[in-house]
Parts: sequence; structure tokens; C-alpha cells
Amino acid sequence: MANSTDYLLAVEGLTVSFDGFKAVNDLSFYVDSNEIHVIIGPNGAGKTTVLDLICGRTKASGGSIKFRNKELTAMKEHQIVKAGVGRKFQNPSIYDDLTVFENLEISYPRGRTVFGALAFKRDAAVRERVAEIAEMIFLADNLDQRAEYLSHGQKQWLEIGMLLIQDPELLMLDEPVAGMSVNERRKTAELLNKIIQNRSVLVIEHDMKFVEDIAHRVTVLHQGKILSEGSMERVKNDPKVVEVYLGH
Amino acid sequence: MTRTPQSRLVGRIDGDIVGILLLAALLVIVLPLGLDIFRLNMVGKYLTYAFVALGLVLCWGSAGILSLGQGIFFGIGGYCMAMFLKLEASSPEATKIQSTPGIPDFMDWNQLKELPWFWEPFHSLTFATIAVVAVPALLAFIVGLAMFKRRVGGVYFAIITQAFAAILTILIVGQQGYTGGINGITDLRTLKGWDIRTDEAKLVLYFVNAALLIGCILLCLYVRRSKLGRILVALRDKEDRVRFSGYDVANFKIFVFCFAAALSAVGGAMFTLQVGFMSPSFVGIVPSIEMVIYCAVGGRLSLLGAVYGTLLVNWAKTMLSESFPELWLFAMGALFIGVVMVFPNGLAGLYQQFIAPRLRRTAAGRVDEAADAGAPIIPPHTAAD
Amino acid sequence: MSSDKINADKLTGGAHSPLRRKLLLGMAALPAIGLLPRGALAQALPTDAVNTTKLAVTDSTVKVGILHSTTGTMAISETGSVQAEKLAIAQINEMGGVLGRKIEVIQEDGASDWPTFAEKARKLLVEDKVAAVFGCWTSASRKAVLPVFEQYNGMLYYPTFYEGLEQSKNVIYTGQEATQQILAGLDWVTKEKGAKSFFLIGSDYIWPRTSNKIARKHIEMHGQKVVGEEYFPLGHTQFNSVINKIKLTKPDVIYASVVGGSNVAFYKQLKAAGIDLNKQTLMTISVTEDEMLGIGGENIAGAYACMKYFQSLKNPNNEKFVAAFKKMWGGESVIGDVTQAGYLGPWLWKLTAEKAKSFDIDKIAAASAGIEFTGAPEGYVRVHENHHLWSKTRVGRARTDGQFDVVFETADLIEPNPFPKGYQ
Amino acid sequence: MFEGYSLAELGSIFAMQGFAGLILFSVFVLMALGLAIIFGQMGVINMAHGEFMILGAYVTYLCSNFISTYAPALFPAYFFIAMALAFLASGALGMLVEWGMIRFLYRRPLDTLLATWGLSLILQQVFRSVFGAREVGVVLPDWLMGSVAVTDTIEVPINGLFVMGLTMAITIVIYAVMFRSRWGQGVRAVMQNRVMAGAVGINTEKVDRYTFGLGCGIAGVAGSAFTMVGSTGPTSGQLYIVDTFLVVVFGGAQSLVGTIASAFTISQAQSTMEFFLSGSTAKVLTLLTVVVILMLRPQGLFVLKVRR
Repeated sequence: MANSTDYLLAVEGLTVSFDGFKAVNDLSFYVDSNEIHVIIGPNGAGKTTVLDLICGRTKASGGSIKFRNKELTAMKEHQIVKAGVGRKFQNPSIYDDLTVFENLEISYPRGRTVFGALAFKRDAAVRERVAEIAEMIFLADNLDQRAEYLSHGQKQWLEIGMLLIQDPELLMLDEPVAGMSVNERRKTAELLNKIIQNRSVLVIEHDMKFVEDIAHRVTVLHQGKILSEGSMERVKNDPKVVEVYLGH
Repeated sequence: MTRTPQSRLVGRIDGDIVGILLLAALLVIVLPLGLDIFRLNMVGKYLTYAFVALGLVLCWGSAGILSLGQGIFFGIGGYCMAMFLKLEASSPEATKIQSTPGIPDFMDWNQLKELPWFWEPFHSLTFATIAVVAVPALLAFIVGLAMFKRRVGGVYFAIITQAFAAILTILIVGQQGYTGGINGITDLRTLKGWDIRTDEAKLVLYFVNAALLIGCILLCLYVRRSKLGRILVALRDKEDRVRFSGYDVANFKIFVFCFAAALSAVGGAMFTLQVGFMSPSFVGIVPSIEMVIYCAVGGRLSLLGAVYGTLLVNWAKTMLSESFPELWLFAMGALFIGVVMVFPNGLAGLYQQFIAPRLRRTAAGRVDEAADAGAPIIPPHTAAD
Repeated sequence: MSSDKINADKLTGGAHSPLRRKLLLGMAALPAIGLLPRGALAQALPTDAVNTTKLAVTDSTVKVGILHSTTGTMAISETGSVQAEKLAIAQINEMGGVLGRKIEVIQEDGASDWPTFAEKARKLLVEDKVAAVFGCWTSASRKAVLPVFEQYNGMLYYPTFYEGLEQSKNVIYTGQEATQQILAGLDWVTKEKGAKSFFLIGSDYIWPRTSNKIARKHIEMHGQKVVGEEYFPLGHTQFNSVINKIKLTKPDVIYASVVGGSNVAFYKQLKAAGIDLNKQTLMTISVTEDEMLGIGGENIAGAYACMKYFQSLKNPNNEKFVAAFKKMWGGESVIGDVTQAGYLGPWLWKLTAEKAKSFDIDKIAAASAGIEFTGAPEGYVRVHENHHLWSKTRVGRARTDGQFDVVFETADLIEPNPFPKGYQ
Repeated sequence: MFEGYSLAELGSIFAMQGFAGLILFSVFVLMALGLAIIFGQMGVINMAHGEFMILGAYVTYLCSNFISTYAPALFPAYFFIAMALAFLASGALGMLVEWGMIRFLYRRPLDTLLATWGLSLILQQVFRSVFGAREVGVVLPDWLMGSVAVTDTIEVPINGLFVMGLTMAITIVIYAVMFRSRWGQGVRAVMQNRVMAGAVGINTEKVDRYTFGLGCGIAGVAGSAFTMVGSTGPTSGQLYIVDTFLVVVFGGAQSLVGTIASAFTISQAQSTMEFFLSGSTAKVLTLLTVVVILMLRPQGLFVLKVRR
């Protein structure tokens, strides 16, 4: 394998074990620029762990993760974010005690050091950008509302908004439509289609309909290993995948 | 209160500022007029604990970091000031009966023949004043760096800070030749020749203390209203989200811990000045936890609440132990339990829940809305009587 | 002859000493105010005359303060002093009070907290304007209130044996300072037990450290050896390691100044480790009858304690005192050294006020030197010019029932020497 | 410091020193076991742990008085009765506290810390009002005091042996209860996933209450045993709290083995240092070492690596 790649994200030989149990085992996959890459797989396949490894939440036991040829495994979480990787959690992870405006503002990529934050001014640029994002995530009317009072779907959108405001090159979404109503789901797909312009997206999703709608490429994980990879069409017809999903 | 959305403050007079002005009026006008110098000095002493409570509002209330070792910083601040004052009180003339004149009396009793090196710089008031803030902040920085960078938090942090308080107490008590031991550093007399024991001096120190306190409240308010303040709240709620928004979370925790330490230390220094001595009994575990309850009673989220909470608890302690000493521990214990179980947001929470809405309704009918909006921020029971 | 002497003698049947007679000769010119009826006494000494500094004195009453911890960790120790002081005041009132005025007590709780002591001392002096305060127990609390008493010119009667190194116009120290307590005991144990080597062990704070320093100097001055010196944090409860060290160094005498809860653990573990105090000499300066309650007599029996008073002391004063104390506070109560010293406070103050014919602090302070109290349970005591007491030192041997057998008593009163030359 | 001692003397001293370390170890384990269950398994910070211990000590005191007055024949064996009663008293109070207070505070560990601190203040004052401010002396049966002479120079304190035996017995019982019984399985299930455990039919409230009661009951037994080596007064409990928490945290809160290993490490370190250095210095160094190690390895000595 080459040390230097043209891929935006190159995951090679990635392994992590918890007390001997290999949650991710010698995993390799690549994400191109402007590609929407979906990871699917049954429960416990190690999907969320992969995202955790990329964003630095979990430390790898072996292997490498290169983002634009920079090794991420040696970086701290906030450095990874600054390098251009954004991550959305499975459960909406937003600040309940702050307003929607403040939630977005905190993610605004300025004043991220201690003294930068102390001196941070809420100037016009900030307000405009927050308004712009809020518009995009359907929360323009809720800016002054405490985030805790948002509906589940709105919270998911807010978190996506918090990522968007940072304009990451790689956006990682962990089950963005889980627990949403049909209407919300439709709007979310619309939102995702809007925001995936000019960036790569790595998505974990169970909802096959949704995956089919958006995926450029699909990776199927099973027991920490890749079971199958390729277009949705190809994956769907792979007998190994069928067995894992329907078998037992 | 600071969490009121920005837009609601527009077009209204800032409630926090009104609250602070009212507190200032209480401290600078009402109390000095209503109390004799003896009681006023007591209030002054209580107010030094309010600095600690303010620090805890930021550290614990905002950021969710509960330190059970704030007494450490209060104590170190107090000791730094006490070292300067003790050196001034130990001039060769004043200590000529000692076998080594010119060093503090307790050193002489412990056969020290010369001033230890780390005491030397405390001949300078400037150095001592800087040390009051810098030494505790530095210590907090080191502890914070070690713990927060390794993501020690919550309960573990609380227990480790508590262990530090225990260690420091044993050290101070054990190294009596250098620290004055369990008796502490006592018999402090003058500050640059100005006798701090007189009634006039106590009055002046009271006002200095009150002014410093108001200044520190404003400083805390600035911090809380800055983006940093919102980040602290954010990391209390969802630390990972903050981390994955590109912040080095540990740095923010270290900052707020150091800030709280420095605030506590200012309180300690003012304590030494007003009470006239410093002893290891303010460093240990028990005073450190008591200081947490001051903050909790006032409301761990409210800066002003913390000040009123401190005044109220201490006033109650004095009153109860004067009339029913047996009851004091029961009352204190009940306060701890009550504040956790029944009103977790303390006095400030009660105010916001019951009094503020009623006042808002009343105020709504008036023209002069602004003046009334802040008026009731004083809880019905202050230490004024 | 002054009334106080008569009354005190009546109550306690005090013994006469040559020195006292000398003093009485000097006082012979005083009018016999003691013979006047009570109301007349107050008239003979109008309030304006006995109180020129606006203390809380009326024609019929005088206010004093009692300032001890009744809550917190020190309450354990200080309760006895409070009881003794109240007993003394009740007895004085029964006899007609001081200068014809009944004593009224204002009691404040120091709550085992030193600033609280300072605060309450200030309250007693500034708000209540008491004529005297009986109180404090730990050195730390005394150090905290001392500047207050000096600033507002009050009078403190301090009952605890302590490390010395202090002397104030505003304090009368009714307990022993360190050299008084220590030296005679060391001499006794040397002579009686032929002790050559000592192991010093104490709690880690100023009193044990200062006391051991004095002890060490004295031991080394006499060509004996200190084979170990150890301190443990207050509240420490594990002594097995140091007990092994003691076994290794085999000292002739274990010299202990461990206090509080540590005390209990120390003696229990000593016993459990097979050190029989009937064979191994142990001398303590920190265990009184009060501490024995918690330690349990069976754990410490055989140890020697060195102080100025034991409850079992045989003299008429003490028998009356013990009976009165038990009558007032219950038959279960025990009386330790500090409790007795607390009892002296009000009496000494009364005697001084009557000698000075005034409650004024300055006059009391000036008149204190030379005051003698023949009714003291410990026997005759006299106030030194340095405001400490001349007193005898005794050695008692602990019994299983929680009392001591007094095995030695110095022949003469020992002079208090709070700043001992050669021991610092 | 060893000049002038014969090899035999040194040998026996080291043997006794080793034994002193073991006694300290047993004391630490005994203090920490109850807390390890409450803190480690339930996540509750019980600052009143020391007071539960002292309650056990007071029960022992009452028991000793009662039996020596009314049934002196039983006196040699009273200690066992006292320990059983101490377990019941502290356990019952623990369950009451869980019912009245703790159950509202799960998920808020820092708040349990404050509330139980308040509880400890109240208990202290109750002890003071009931038993007086002074320490009480607990009279022990003669066979418990004294020592066994193994050789001429090595003497082993009987109460030390007793504490060690007791510690071992309690550890085994706890291990059996927590890891070998159906009930222990239930406890662990509830602690790992409350909702799921409830769904499969475990009465989570009851499990909580009994677990808390068990932890407090063990504290009571520990307090009862400590009347042999320590003091019994209203505030004696506070002396133990920092040490106890450090032992539990240092071991890695969830692990019983960890608690025991950490008690062993800390006790040996402290006992050795106490022998070679002076008492206060040893204490400071021990605490400092533990704290520094905890800062370097915040999860404690023993911890399972788990997925988050």
C-alpha cells in the first residue's frame, strides 16, 4: 500500500481491541473527495467504533488513519477537528442549557483558545453565519429557544448545523435519521443532499431506503471486518451480506 | 440570570447589573449604617468566604467541576498575606527578646536562626500581593494540568482535591518552624505601618473587601457572559461535543479552576487582613466542604446567590451557635441535604421560581419597569439584621 | 484581713503557708470589708469606684464570660473546664459574689474553630463588656484570642497545661507551662527507674514538639539518650510501625504526648503488641482522667502520668471539690488536670478583684502577681509575676479503674518559667 | 539506624514489621469494602461512611455494657454478638437512608457527596447528644487483648490476627454474595443497565436498597472491629474518610480485586515508610504518592478496558 494517497481519507490496517476482543480488525477503506460513503452492518459490527477511531475518541491498537496524508491517530480530538473532520453523534449531542444561537455560536470556528474565547466578540460576521446555518437546518425561528425544548428531529438538525458552521471537509454522521418522523426524515435527506456539496461524508445508517437515496459507495461491516464494499446495487446482491442480514 | 437570552435583555436594563448595584448598596450603605463595627467586621469575614463561593459558581456551577479543596487556595492566599504582615510585625526592635531578633516568633521557638529563603521575598508588599494570586493559581494550574489533560473529572477530581487538602494541612501543621504549625501565623499588627487592629482600620478594610468583592463579581460576570462562559456550560452538558467542536477542553477546565483558585486566594488574603491571623484550620477538608455549601445554598448557578448564600449560612451559624449550639450541626446537615434534594438551585432558584415571576407581573403594569425589575434580587432574608 | 481569704478558707479549709502570712502582714492595713453585710459591701464599693472602664458591672452584678468549644472536635476536651468554671462561679455566688456583686455568666461557643474564638472573644469584650473571661483550651485558640484580649484590654484565665513561650498582661495561665510539667517528672523517672534512654512520641503539633524539645534538652543535659523521636498527624490511628521501632530501640522510658483519638489507638495497640506497661516504663504528659475514659483503664494501667493534679489527690480541699463537682455534674464525672485548673480561674479572679478592690482590667492585671489561693484542690497555688502559677508537679500511676495513684509529688512549688533559658 | 543490632533482632523486627503492614492492610480492606460496594457498584459517594462505622462501634460499646451487666457469663463471646448487631444496625440505617435520600440522587454522584456529608454532620451530632462528646471506652474480652509470642522476640497481637481473620471472612462472603449468588448477579445487572434489568423482572429498587444496606452493614462490622485498635467518639469517623476513598479510588472503583490490591499497596508503602521515616512524613508521602499515581493513571490500578 502506498504511504501517500490521493484519497481524502485513507484507513489502513486499522485494529482496536478491548480486553482481547477485536472490535475492529485490520480494517482498510478509503473515502474520496466529494464522496458520500455509507457504512452499514448489523449491531455490534463496529461501525460506531470506526467513527470513534477516526475522530480520536478511541485510540487505535494498530493501523493508520490518514486524512489528506496527515496521520490522525497521533492527533488529539480538537486537532482532528481543526484539520477538517466533523463528527455527529448517534444521540443528539447538543447543549441543553444554551439557546440554539449559542449552540451554533460555540461551534463557530473562531476563538477556540481560552483567551480567544474570553475576547470573542459576537460581531456581524458571526450573526450572519449563524443565521445562514439556522436557515439551512430549519431552525431560523428557534434561535432564542433553549435547545432542551427542541423536538428530537430538531436536535439532530441542530447538531448537524453545529458541524456545518465549521465547514469540515469530512463530515461523519452516526445515524442521522434515527428516531425521526417521516416528515423529518424527508427534510433531513433534503438537508443532507444540500450539505454534501463540496465535501465528503461518512455516514452510518440502518435505514436502507435512506442509504439508497444518498450513498455513492457502501461498506458493509461485520464483526469488525469488511464483508463487502461497492455500490449499493452490488452490496445488496452480495450473498454474504444477505446471509448476515437475513441468516442466522 | 446571565443565561437569559441576549435578545431579551435588549431594551431592558440589565438585571444582573441592577442586582450587583443593589448588593453594592447593601454592603456599602445599609450594613455599615445598620451594624456596629463588631458585627460589621464579622460580615467582612463572611464576605471573604464569598470569594470562594464565587469561584465555585464558575467552577462547579458553570463548568460542573466540583473541587473539595478550595480551602487550599483560600489558605495559601491567606498565608501569603500573613507572611508579609508577620515579617512586618517581627522587626528586630519588636522581637529583641528573642534569641534571633528579626524573625517571626514561632521560628525563634523552633530554633531557626535565620529566615528561610522562601520567606525572604515576603518583605515586599508588591511581591506578597502578587503571590497571593499567583501561587494558588500556579498550584491550581499544575493540579489542573495533570488531572484535566488526563480527563480526570467528576467524583475523582473531588476526591483528589480533598486528598490534597488533607496533605497540605498535615504539611503546614508538621512544618511548624516554617509555617507556625497548628497555631498558624498569629498576632499580625500593621500593614506598612498602618495598624490593622483598630476599629477605623477594620472599617476601611471592610470597604476595601466589599469593593474587591463587587469587582470580582463583575469580573466573573464578564467571564460568564463571554463565549468562554458559554463553553463552560456547554462542556458541563456535553463535554465530548465541545471537544469535537475543536476545543481543547482541558485548557478551559484548567483556566476556570485557576480562576476559582485565584478568587479564593483573594478572599483568603482579605480574611487574614480582617481577622488578623491565618491558621491551617481553613485549609482542611471540613472548611473546604463548608465553602461548597455556601455556594450551594445561594444557588450554584448564581453569582449573587453565592454571596447571599455565604452571608446567610454564616449568619445562621453565628446566631445558632450563640443561642443553640447543639442545633448547629443539625441545621448544617439539614442544609446540605435540603439544598441537594429540595432546592438544588438554592436561593437563586427559589427567587427565580417564586418571586421573580410575581414581580414581573407587578412590574408589567408599571411604567418604570427597569427600576423594579432588579429590585427584588435581594432575598427576603439577608444578614442585615 | 480581706473577705476573700476568710471565705475561701471557710469553703475549702485551706492550709496556711509561711509566704501567705508574709503577704497578709502587708495587707493588714486594709479595712475589714469582709465583715460588712452584702448590700453594704456594694455601697462601700460603689460601682463608679470599682469599675472605671465601663465594664458590665452594676451595683449587684458583674458579668463574666466563659469561652470554650461546646461543639466540634474540641468539645470532648473542653466540657470539663466549662463545668469546673461554672462550679467555681456558683460557689463564689453562694458566698456573696465578688465585691458584693453576683457573677453573671455569658457563655459562648468557640465551636473548635479559632476565628470563632477570636470573634466570640471580641463579642464578649466589646459587646458584653465582661470583666473577665474563663476559657480557651488549645494553644491555637489562645493564640487566636490573645491579640483580641490585648487590643481591647480584657482578662483571660487559661486553664490548659501548654508549651510556654508566652506571657501577657491580659492572661493568667492557671495550668502548667511545659518546664513545670516536664522537668520534675523526668528527674523522678531517672532517679526512680534508673532511666538511661528515652523514646519520644507525640502528635504532630506545637505542644508535643515543644515539650519534647524541652525534654530532649533535659535528657541530653543529664547524659542520657534519646533513642527515637516521632510525630504523627492529629487523628492518626495506626501505631504498629512505631511500636516495632520502640521494640527495636528498647528504650528505658517511652515518653508520650499523643492526644485525642490517636491516644486511644496508641495505648490499645501498645497493649496488643505485648508491651506490658507494668514492665516497660511509659510516662505521658497528655493523659488525664478524661482521656482515660476513652482509652479504658485496662489498656493503660501501669503507665505514669506527669502533671500537677489528679482526682485521687488526698487533701481536704480536693475531697470537697470532688464531692461538689460530682454533686453538680453527676457521680459519673471525672476530673482531670485541666478541669481543676479551670476551677482555679474564677477563684483567682475573685481574689484578685478583692485585693485590687476594683474590676478594672489594669488593676486586676497589676494585682495578680502574688495572689495566693489556699483553697485550690491541687493545694496551695500562687500567681507568679509572669502570670503563671507556682505549683507542685506530681506523678501518678494509672489504675484499671481510670484513676491514678499519686506516687510522687515535688517537695516545693515549682517556679513557672515560660521562656526557659537553655531549653530553646 | 541498624548499627548495634544483631541479625536475629533485625530478622524478628522485620517479621513484626511485615505483620504490622498486614494488620494495616486488613484495616484498610475492612474500611474500604463497604465503600467499594457502595461507590464502586452503585456510584454513590457516601461521605457518611465513617459515621456508619462509628455507629457499629457504638453498638459494640452498648453491647459490651449490656452484657457485662446482665449476662457476664457471655462476656468472652460478646464481640461476635456485637458485630452481628452492628451489621444489622448500620445496615438498617443504610437502607433507611437509601429509601429516604439516596434513591432520589442516582445519576447525580456529586450531589450524593454533599447530601451524605450533611448526613454525616447530623449523625455526629446524634452521637454527641446520645453518647456524650467524650470518647467511650469499649471493654474487650481478655482473650482479644494481648499477644502470642511466636519466638522470644516476635510477638503477634491477637486483635491483629482477629482483624485479619475477620477481613478474610468478610471478603470471601462478599465475593460469594456479589459474584457467586443469583442476588449478586442481579446487583451487577442493575448497576450495568438499570432499565434492562428492570425489564427482565429484577426489582431494581429492592436491589439498590439491599446493596446500600449491605455496604453500610459492612461498615458497621468494620467499626465494631476497630474498637479494638481505635477510638470511639462522635467525630472519630471523619478520620477514616479520606484514606478509605483513596483506597477505593486507587484500586479502580469497580473492582473488588482492585480494592484489595490497592489496600495492600498503600498499607505496605505506609507501614514501611513509617518505619524508616517519621510518622507525619510517611503519611504525607503515602498520600502524595497515591494522588500522583492517580493523576498519571486516573482509572486506578485495576480497570476493565471497555467500549464507550
